[in-house]
Order: sequence, then C-alpha cells, then structure tokens
Amino acid sequence: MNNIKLNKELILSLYETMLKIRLFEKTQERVFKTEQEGFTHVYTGEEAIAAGVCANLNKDDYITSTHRGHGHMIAKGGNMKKMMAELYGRLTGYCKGKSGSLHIADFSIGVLGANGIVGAGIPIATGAGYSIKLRGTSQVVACFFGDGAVTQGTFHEGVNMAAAWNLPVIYVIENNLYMVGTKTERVCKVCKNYAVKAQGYGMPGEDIDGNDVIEVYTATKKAVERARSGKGPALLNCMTYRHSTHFVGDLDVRDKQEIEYWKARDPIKRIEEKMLKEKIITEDKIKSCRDKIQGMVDEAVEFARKSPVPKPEVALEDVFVE
Amino acid sequence: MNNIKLNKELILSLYETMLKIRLFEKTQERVFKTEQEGFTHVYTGEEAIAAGVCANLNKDDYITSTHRGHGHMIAKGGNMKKMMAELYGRLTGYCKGKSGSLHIADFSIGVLGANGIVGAGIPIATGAGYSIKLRGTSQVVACFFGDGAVTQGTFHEGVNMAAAWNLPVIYVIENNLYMVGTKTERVCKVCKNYAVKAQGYGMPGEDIDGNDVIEVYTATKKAVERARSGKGPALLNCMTYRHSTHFVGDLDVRDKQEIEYWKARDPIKRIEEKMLKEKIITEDKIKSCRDKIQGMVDEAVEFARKSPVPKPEVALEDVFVE
Amino acid sequence: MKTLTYREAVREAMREEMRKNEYIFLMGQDVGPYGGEHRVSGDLHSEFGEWRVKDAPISEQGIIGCALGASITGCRAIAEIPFMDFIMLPMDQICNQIAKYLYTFGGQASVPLVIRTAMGGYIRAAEQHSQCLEAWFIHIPGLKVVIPSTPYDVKGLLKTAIRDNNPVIFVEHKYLYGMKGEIPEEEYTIPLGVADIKKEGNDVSVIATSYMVHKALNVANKLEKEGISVEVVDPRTLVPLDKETILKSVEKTSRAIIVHEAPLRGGIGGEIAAIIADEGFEYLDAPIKRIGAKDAPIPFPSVLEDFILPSEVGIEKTIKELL
Amino acid sequence: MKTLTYREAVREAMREEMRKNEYIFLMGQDVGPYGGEHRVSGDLHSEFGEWRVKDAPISEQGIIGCALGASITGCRAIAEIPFMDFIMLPMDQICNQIAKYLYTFGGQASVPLVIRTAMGGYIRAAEQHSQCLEAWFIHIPGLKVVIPSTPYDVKGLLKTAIRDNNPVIFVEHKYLYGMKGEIPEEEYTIPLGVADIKKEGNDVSVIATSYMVHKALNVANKLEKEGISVEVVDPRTLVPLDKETILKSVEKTSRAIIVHEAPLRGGIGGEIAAIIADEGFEYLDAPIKRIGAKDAPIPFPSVLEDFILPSEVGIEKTIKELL
Ligand SMILES: Cc1ncc(C[n+]2csc(CCOP(=O)(O)OP(=O)(O)O)c2C)c(N)n1
Ligand SMILES: Cc1ncc(C[n+]2csc(CCOP(=O)(O)OP(=O)(O)O)c2C)c(N)n1
Ligand SMILES: [Mg+2]
Ligand SMILES: [Mg+2]
Repeated sequence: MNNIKLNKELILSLYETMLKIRLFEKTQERVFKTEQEGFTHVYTGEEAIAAGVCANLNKDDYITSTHRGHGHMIAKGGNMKKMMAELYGRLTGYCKGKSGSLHIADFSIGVLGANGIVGAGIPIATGAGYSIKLRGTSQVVACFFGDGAVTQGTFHEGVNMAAAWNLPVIYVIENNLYMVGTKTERVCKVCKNYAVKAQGYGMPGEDIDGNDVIEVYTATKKAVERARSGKGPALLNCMTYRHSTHFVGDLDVRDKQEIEYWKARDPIKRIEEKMLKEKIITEDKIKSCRDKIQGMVDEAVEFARKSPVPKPEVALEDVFVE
Repeated sequence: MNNIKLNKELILSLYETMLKIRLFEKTQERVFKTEQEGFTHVYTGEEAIAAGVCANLNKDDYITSTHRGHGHMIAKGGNMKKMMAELYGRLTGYCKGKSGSLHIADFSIGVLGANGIVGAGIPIATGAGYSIKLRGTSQVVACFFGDGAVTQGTFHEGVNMAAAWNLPVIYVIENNLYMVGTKTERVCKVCKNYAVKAQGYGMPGEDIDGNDVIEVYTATKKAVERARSGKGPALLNCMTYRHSTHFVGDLDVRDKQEIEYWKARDPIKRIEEKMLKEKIITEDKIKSCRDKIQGMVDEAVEFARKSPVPKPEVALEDVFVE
Repeated sequence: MKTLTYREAVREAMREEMRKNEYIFLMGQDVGPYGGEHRVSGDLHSEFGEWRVKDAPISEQGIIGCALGASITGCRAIAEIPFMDFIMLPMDQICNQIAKYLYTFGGQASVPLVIRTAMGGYIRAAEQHSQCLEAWFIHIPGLKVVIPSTPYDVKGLLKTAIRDNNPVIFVEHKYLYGMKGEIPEEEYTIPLGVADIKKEGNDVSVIATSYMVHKALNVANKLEKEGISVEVVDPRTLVPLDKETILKSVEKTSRAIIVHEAPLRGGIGGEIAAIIADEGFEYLDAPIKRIGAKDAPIPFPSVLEDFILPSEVGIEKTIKELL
Repeated sequence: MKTLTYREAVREAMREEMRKNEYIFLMGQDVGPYGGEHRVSGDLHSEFGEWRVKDAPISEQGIIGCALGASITGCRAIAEIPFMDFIMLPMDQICNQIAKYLYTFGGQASVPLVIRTAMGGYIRAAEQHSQCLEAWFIHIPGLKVVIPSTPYDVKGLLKTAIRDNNPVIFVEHKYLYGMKGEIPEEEYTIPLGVADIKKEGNDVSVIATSYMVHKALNVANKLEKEGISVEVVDPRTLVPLDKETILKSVEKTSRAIIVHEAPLRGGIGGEIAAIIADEGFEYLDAPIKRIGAKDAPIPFPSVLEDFILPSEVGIEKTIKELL
C-alpha cells in the first residue's frame, strides 16, 4: 500500500468505522436523555481521528481513551452491545453496568480504559509502552487525549518519559479547540500548532487535519511503523471540532459561525464526497451502509434495554481480586 | 549601559556577589558536618546564575528558590547572619530556626521561599506574576529551578499559564546535568538545549553559558525588560555544574574527567581572569575582597553559634496566623 | 429574608467580598464567561472582568500554585476545583506548600486563600466524580476545613473563609447546589469553629456533615413521630472543630452516631468517634456508631450508587439498634 | 538465621521476587546505578539491568502512571517514592486510577503493583521530608496498605505484597532502614491482614505502627520492671486490618492506647479507636487514648522535631495516666 493512494477496501473500511461511531453517537444522544442516568460526552465530528488511527493497530495493540471515548472503542473493534449496555448501566455492559459512559474498557482488544480525569491516561499509555519494551513484543500504544489535556502536567511527564526511552507510543491530540466551555487559546498560547511541542521532547510531531481520515491514517501509519521498529514515540496533533456540546445537555457557548465553518468540514461528508467523486462508492451503497449500521446500533440499544439491571450487591464486587 | 560591555562597577559587584556565595557555601560545607543537623545542598560552581540574574532585580521584585537556595538568597540581598543562624537551627534565623537549609525565605526582599519539593516553586512564581498583573505594578519574578525540575508536571503547568497570560516571570534553569545521582540525559532526551521547549509555550527561550556571569546578566536583562514592559515571560537555560556532591556528605557518582572539565570553567575563576586581564581588578584587590567577605561569613557563623536555640514550644507557633 | 439556592449563596458571598477588596480573584476551569462547571460563578466574570474571574487551563497544580503565589504577594485567591476528586492532582501544592508556608518560613507570610471544591455523590457521576475527601485535609496541620450544609451556612462561612488570613479548604456539595434556603437581607458572617445544632433531641446525638445533615434531619423528623428524640449536630467546620458542642450533646444523650458520606474507613467519623471515646467516655451508654459509604468506589447507576452511599433507611436502622 | 538491616531486608525481598519473575521491575528516581535515595535498591541495577531497575525523571505522576500502565499489560511494577511527602504528587494516579481500575472496568484488569515509599521523621529533614501519610490511603477503597516495623516483617510482607494481584501501598520508615534484625535463611512470606503481638501483656493494649512499635516496646520493657504489663500490638497491615487481634487484646486488658507518628488529628488512631469504641465498647474500662504528632508541621532541629513527634516519655505518661 503506498503512502497517498489508499486502496478502495481500506477507504471503505475507514468510512464504515466512522459511520459506526457517528450513528452510535447520534443514537446515544437521543436515548441518553430519556433512558440513561449520569453524564455522556459524544464524539460526533471527530470520527476521522479514532478511525484513522485505529486502522493502523492490531488487536493486541493498546489504546488509552478519554471521557469522550465511545469512538475509540468502536474504532478499536469494541462490541456495540456491551457498550450500549454499559451506558444503560446494565449487567451485560463492559463494566457490569457500574461505570457508564465515562469509563468503558475492553482489555481483550487492548482498550485500556476511558478516563474521567483529564490527562490521566497519558502516563498510563507510557507505562503500556514500557511494558512492551520490557516484554519485548512488537506492540504499540495509541494514546488519545484532547487539546485541553495537553495543559496537564501528566502530558509533560508521560510524553517526556516515552521520548527519553524510545517507547512505542503514539500520542494523539484530538484538538477540538475547546475544553468544556473555554476556548483553549484563552489558556494556552501555542494550541493550534501543538506539534512544535514535540521538538521540546525530542520526538517527531505533526499538525494534521483531523477531519481528513486519510491524512490521519497516513500520518499514523508512519508513526506506528517508526514505533514498531523501536524508534520511539510521536505526537500527532489532529485539528477537529465537536458537533455536540461538551456533554449531552450542556449549554453551547461557541460561536455560530465557527460551528457552521466546521460542520461544513464534517469528516464523514468529506469522505463520502471523495468516495463518490472517485467512484469508490455510490449513493445507494452509502444509504445501504448507513441502514445496515443503524440496524446494528438499534440492536445494541435493544440489547441494552432488555439486559438486567445489576443487583445492588454488584456494587461490592471487584474492589479486590483474589 | 550597553549590551555587551558592562561597566566596571557592575562587574565588580557581580563578582562580589559570586564571591559571597562561594565563601558562604565553602564555609557551610565545613561547619555543617560538625555543627548542624539535617541536610544541606550547596551552590558552589553555579554562582554566576544567581548573581547574574538577581543583579537585574529590584528589592521589591520576587524570586522563588530551590533546595539549593543559599545562592539565590545572597544574590537577592539576604542577610548572611540570619541565613547562617537558620542553618544552625537558631531562633535568630530567618525561620526562627525551624526549617534549616532547605527552607530559607526573606519576604522583605522578595524571596518567596526555597522549596524541598522539586518543581513546586514554579507555579508559585507564576502566581506571583499573576499578582503583579492584578495589582498593576511593574515588578517581575525570577523563578529558579534545576534541570531535573523541568521533568515535573509543575514546570509545564506553571510555564504554560505565564506564557498564555503574558505574566512577568523569568524562568531560570540551573542546568547542572544531574538530578541527585542520575544524569538528566538518562531520563530526558532534550536536556542540554532546553530553550527549544520555550517555543512550545510560545515564549522566548535562550540556552546560555551559566558559568559566564556576564552572559547570564545580559540575557536576564533582556528578559526582565521584556517582562516589565508587559510582553510576558522567558525561559533561560543556564548550563552549569555543581562542584559539590548533591548534598553535603553524599557520594559522587560523576565522572572525574567531567568534574575536571567543569572545574576548569569555574565561574569565579573566569570572572577573576577576565577582570585581571581587563585591569578591572588587581590580585591584591582580589585577596582583600576575599578576606573581607570571608570575614562577613565568619561573623555570620559566630552570630549563629551564639544565637539561642529555640524553646521546644516554638515548634507550635505559626501553624495559623490570627 | 430572601430565598436563595446554595449555589446562589456561594456566588453572593464571593460577590460581596470581591466588591469590597479589589485584590480578591477567583480562578478555575470555566469560571469565566461559561459560568462555572456547576454554574456557581455565574455572572461574576461580567461584573469583575478577566483578571478577577480567571479561566484556567486544565492544570490543577498550576491553579493552586498560582493561587498560592498570588496570595503571598498581596492578593487573596479563591481557587475552584469543581469536583473534589480532582483535588488529588494539586495535593502537593495544598498540603506541602500552602499548609506549611506560614510555618516553614517562621511566620513571615500568611496565605489568605480559599480553595472551593464540591464533593459528593447521588448524582450518578461514577467513580471519579463523586468522592468526598475532607478527611485528608484535617490530617494536615495548617489547613482549615469548612463543610457547610445549607444556603445560610454556606454564605456566612464562605465570607468568613475569604476574610481569614489562613488557607481554607471549603467543601461544598454538588447535590446541595440546587437546595433553597432562607438568607437574611443584611450582611452576616458565621465564625469558623462553631457547630450548629440543627435539631435538638434527647435520645441520641447524630453528628452529621454536609448533605448527610439533611438525611439525618429527615430521619429525625420521622422518628420524632415515633417518639424517638434525635439531636442532629452539624459541626460545619472540621478544623477548627467545635468539640465542646459535640461532647455536650453526647453528655445529654449518652449515645453518638457519626454520619458522613465518605467511605467509612479512614473518614472523619473515626476522628470524631475517637474524641468522644476519649473525652466523652464517661457519658456513653452504648457503643459509638459510624455510618459512611461502603467499602467500594462509587458506581454510577442509581441502583448501585444508592447501595454504596449512606441512606436514610440505614441511618434510621442504626439509631433504632442503638436505643 | 542471619542478621540483616531493614534496608537489606527490603532489597532481599525484591531480589528474590525479581529473580523468579522477569516481568517484575523497579522504577524510581535514582534507583539505578546510584543505588537509591536511601540506598535500598543498592546493587539491583547491576544484577537486573537497565529495564528492570529503571531510573526515572522527577515525574512522580509519570512514574506511578507508568507503573500502572505496565502492570495492566503483563508486568508487575514496584515503584519507589523515596519520601512519602512526595506521594502527594501522584495522588491522582494512585487513588483515582490505580485504586479504581479493577472496579471501574468491572473486574477486567487487576493491578499487581507495589508502591514502596518511606515515611517518617526523627531524621531532622524538616517539613517536606518527614511526613507519615498512611491514613490517606486507608480511606480509598481498592488499596492495600502495609506498614512493617522490623526487618523480619518488612521482608516477609514485601514478598507477599509483590505477589499480590492488587495494588499495595508499602510504607517503610526512613529511621528504621539501619535497624538490624534476625531473618531466616530459608524463604518465607507473611500474609497481609495478620497483626503481630510484639509483646504480651495484661494491663493495657498499646497498638502501635512502624517505628512507634519500637518506642512502645522500649516503654513496655521499662514498665515491666515497675510491674506494669503492657501488650504491644503491631497491626502490620492497615488494609486489610486484623481487628480481631486488636479487639482480643483489648478484651484482655480493657484499656487501649493507639500510637502513630503521623499527626493525631485525622490519623489512623481515629479509625482504630472508632473500631474499638464500637465493637469493643463493652471491654473498655477507661477512655481510649491516642498518641500522635502534635498539631504542627515537622520542624528540623532536634529540639523542635522531638517536641512535635511522639516520644517514649509521652507514651509512658499516657500509660500511667490510664491505669
Ligand atoms: C483533572 C480534571 N480536571 C478537570 C476535569 C473536568 N473536565 C472534563 S472534560 C474537560 C475538558 C477536556 O478538554 P479536552 O481535553 O480538550 O477534551 P474534549 O472535551 O475537548 O474532548 C474538563 C475540564 C476533569 N475531568 N479532570
Ligand atoms: C517532588 C520531588 N521529587 C524528588 C525529590 C528528591 N530530590 C531532591 S533534589 C533532587 C534532584 C533535583 O535535580 P535538579 O532539579 O536538577 O536540581 P539540582 O539538585 O541539580 O540543583 C531530587 C530528585 C524531591 N525533593 N521532590
Ligand atoms: Mg478539546
Ligand atoms: Mg540538576
């Protein structure tokens, strides 16, 4: 596979992943309001990043995820039923229904966990990289986090260690310009061209269009190959924008024009247009693809709804293991 | 005063400050072993940094200091008697003898405190900068810390905030290549040219010869002028080397040749040679200067020795203020 | 009298104090135009502007360190950590720096700052957004710890905390933000170190904090109809602790139950129980009981969260077992 | 039997376990060629090499996060935080991440790691290098907490901790590192959750931890000559806590004193006192007493430090007052 021209199957599969995330999240936004408890952060608008990054990963590669983590799970091959059941707080969910939207993980496919503490996953990803080095495998780690997380000390500490020791970790910034209701540029002078920070740690960094799945894919590919061959980590700063409010139900303080600007750059619309133009797909196929995936999502919702609520005593399980 | 050629008085005063530090520390190394309790870290070899930086500061400017903080105090105009009394744990010391070598401060001259936690002073300095902005004065802050402290999350967080908000803080790295017994390059890929990190925060940074007091002075002058005029912080990476072990009595794991290399670049020897060459000073004057300062140090030791030990109940004072 | 929510009472306390002293500032994530994670700061940014109501990066160590640096150089900081769970990040700044600054430097500089944070569960926010950690802070000499349970208390205590020349950990409760209460029109403050007997009673003393005060009151009101007279004591501040009021109550009732939301083990219930078991030993007619969260992190769905956290049913049961 | 120092016993435990399992590694500042801040790791770097004995940057959050990430992906980390005061920096990684990982993800991944840290004063190291913070960790469900007082205990307990599939906060004591004790030649382990009666006695139970065990023993031995029979109970692990042994001792003596080095307020003494005041209430003939550090940070010179920290004189006085 060459660097710029990806083959048709790959593009289709990237597209399908993005669509899965989109339809899962659109459905989640809807069902959350009436059927779930707690809080939920959705990933709509940022799908190209999870899809483009994870397409480069093997099943036994690791990722660490964030509060906005559903997309990462799906892109890494997570089971939508178990995900949705978790969001509903059901026993069949990934975490027995204990932890909900903020805390999904699937260790069987290398998803080492979403995290409610901004930036906390970064040194954990570094540790997974350390473990790969110590165990001598050729796995890699992709570590997802937001532009806000870059202002955490954990970013600095975790990335520095990986760079110092050439650990196989790809640090992926999902740079959506905001941290909750505050524009990141208000608290961070360098925040759109984060790649420059990589130099300060002695590792490669790239600023990329995070709404272009092919750009994300190819940049990650380079970084993953480098990491697998023992050359160390890289930083990918993926510019993007969330379509939703920070969490479902939050107020939106963002500029209308800014929202319009970015919605016009919707990563899914963009790949659909490209595929249509390059005759990789037809309008019909798009529709059937959407229908098929929506069917999967609906099934997941049904599964969740029908699943049992945990008994109260489940709350005392898993404090310690034997 | 032009940029490169400093006037004679200034050079002499920089020299005198360095000498004060050197002789204080050499004496401290000696008396510590038999007359004091606790631990002490001395500043020998790094005098050009404190002297060059603080010569640019007014009395009401602030500094934050480190575990290796005696030099900062002296350069900012600290009282040697009160310092020495503190090191001896005497009631006449800066902190009533409570805190010793690791924790000297003099708020009356803007020394906001040495710190036993590596890197912890960095956000505190940022906060002093914030206070200057809020109160609308033209003060500045100089924040001292080691090359090891750069690997702390507090460095990242504190510097980012100052850069984002154009706070008047000069971050001064005393880059002596080591963090206790570990060479910093073992845990940090970029560690000799730390200035590159400044770009990642959107502020100026400079790598300088920290054993050349005139270079330190002029680089700081630029940064201080910039900060006073509201243009924001700067990072100065001053390369240096400590003559002593990490703390007095510690083992030395450093390479003999490396030690020799750096001792040949002793900042005090260098300025003496320069002054002699440029006829700013004579050998006689050097000797009399040394004698005078050693006399001051000896007086400080005498003062400390004669000062009263605090009563046990002093240990319960200052937990809260009225 | 007027009616305010707990949230509004906090905001009003800040507004009144900030109007009086131009060197007081509030810093925290999203406290600015957005109005605060829990909408506590509200319109303060529009009244006081950018430098007095400052949006911070996601740098908890930076925020607290900055608050410290400003507070030793002529300002008074109020720092907001919107979920007490996040306070784990700046523990060094709080407990190694702020708590010890005055002491370490021999009294040279006081640290007049308030760290406002919101603890507590019952909001389905899961393991990392529900914790109560007040017990950690009472263990560190040099910090005052305030934990108000009503709009009236929160306003009066916050004003006192802001004026205090010492660092104060000010622990609000997320579930209480929406609770309404009566507040005097005129200005008032409440001193630190004075407990409040929220309900008088003779049969048993229930010492409860924060949201648990309301649960205890509900139970007390219910049991009153059954002829059981419960005294509910709200310490309001943990450091300083008004142990006289607690001991006097136990002297009267001869029975003590301590209720807090934090996990039982290592919670403030141990401290209070130990004080009673020492200084009030002779008053006791029965074992001292503690109620706190069960030994697990806090799961998110109501069925599980309500099982872990203290409940009115549980408080009632313990009272009845003790009598 | 052989004689080892506490320091050597720690090192031997690590060495033996590391020889058995190549995925165990030690990470911390200066643990490598330098041999450790307290010279505990010693020659381990030369035996096990760069990746198994890893010098870390001054990044406590990074170190602990790294230990976590490695321990959920097939390794077992031992992380060293040489002064317990510094553990304030990685509190989030320890208490929000490590403690909750197994639980939050519904049992998917256990976290087999040990955080070794050294607490304690009496070494003239001042406010930020002398603290004891074990009480914080017992408050967080999901962590085990071990606090050994002798070379024999520290070796046996550390081996168990390393083999445990749960996260363990392993609290050594700086003052004890040089203390010598007898260690069997053959391999042994000590289970977590089993207290040790360091000295039997009938008149009063002194429950003491870490270095305080030795102070209590000195006092007990002295008082024995005066005809006072003191039982010294060392819980050895705080989570799990062997409350049966403690309660049984109090049942026998009817009097309890808890001694720890950490500040009294909010310390583990409260927890233990509260357990006794509840479950052992009927055994008690006297108030429960606690001894801990006075309410101040820890100053450096001996005259001040010794005044703040618990002393044998103080323990003796309290025992005599209680009898
Ligand atoms: C340590 C910590 N501080 C604050 C928060 C509250 N919080 C949750 S999400 C968020 C913003 C995160 O911004 P970013 O990393 O850019 O991710 P995004 O939400 O934009 O995807 C904040 C401040 C938190 N969860 N953890
Ligand atoms: C948070 C923290 N971690 C570890 C230590 C132990 N320690 C004391 S000094 C030091 C090395 C500091 O290195 P650097 O910042 O380069 O300063 P230098 O001693 O070289 O002047 C370390 C690790 C500490 N005091 N604080
Ligand atoms: Mg963002
Ligand atoms: Mg150094």
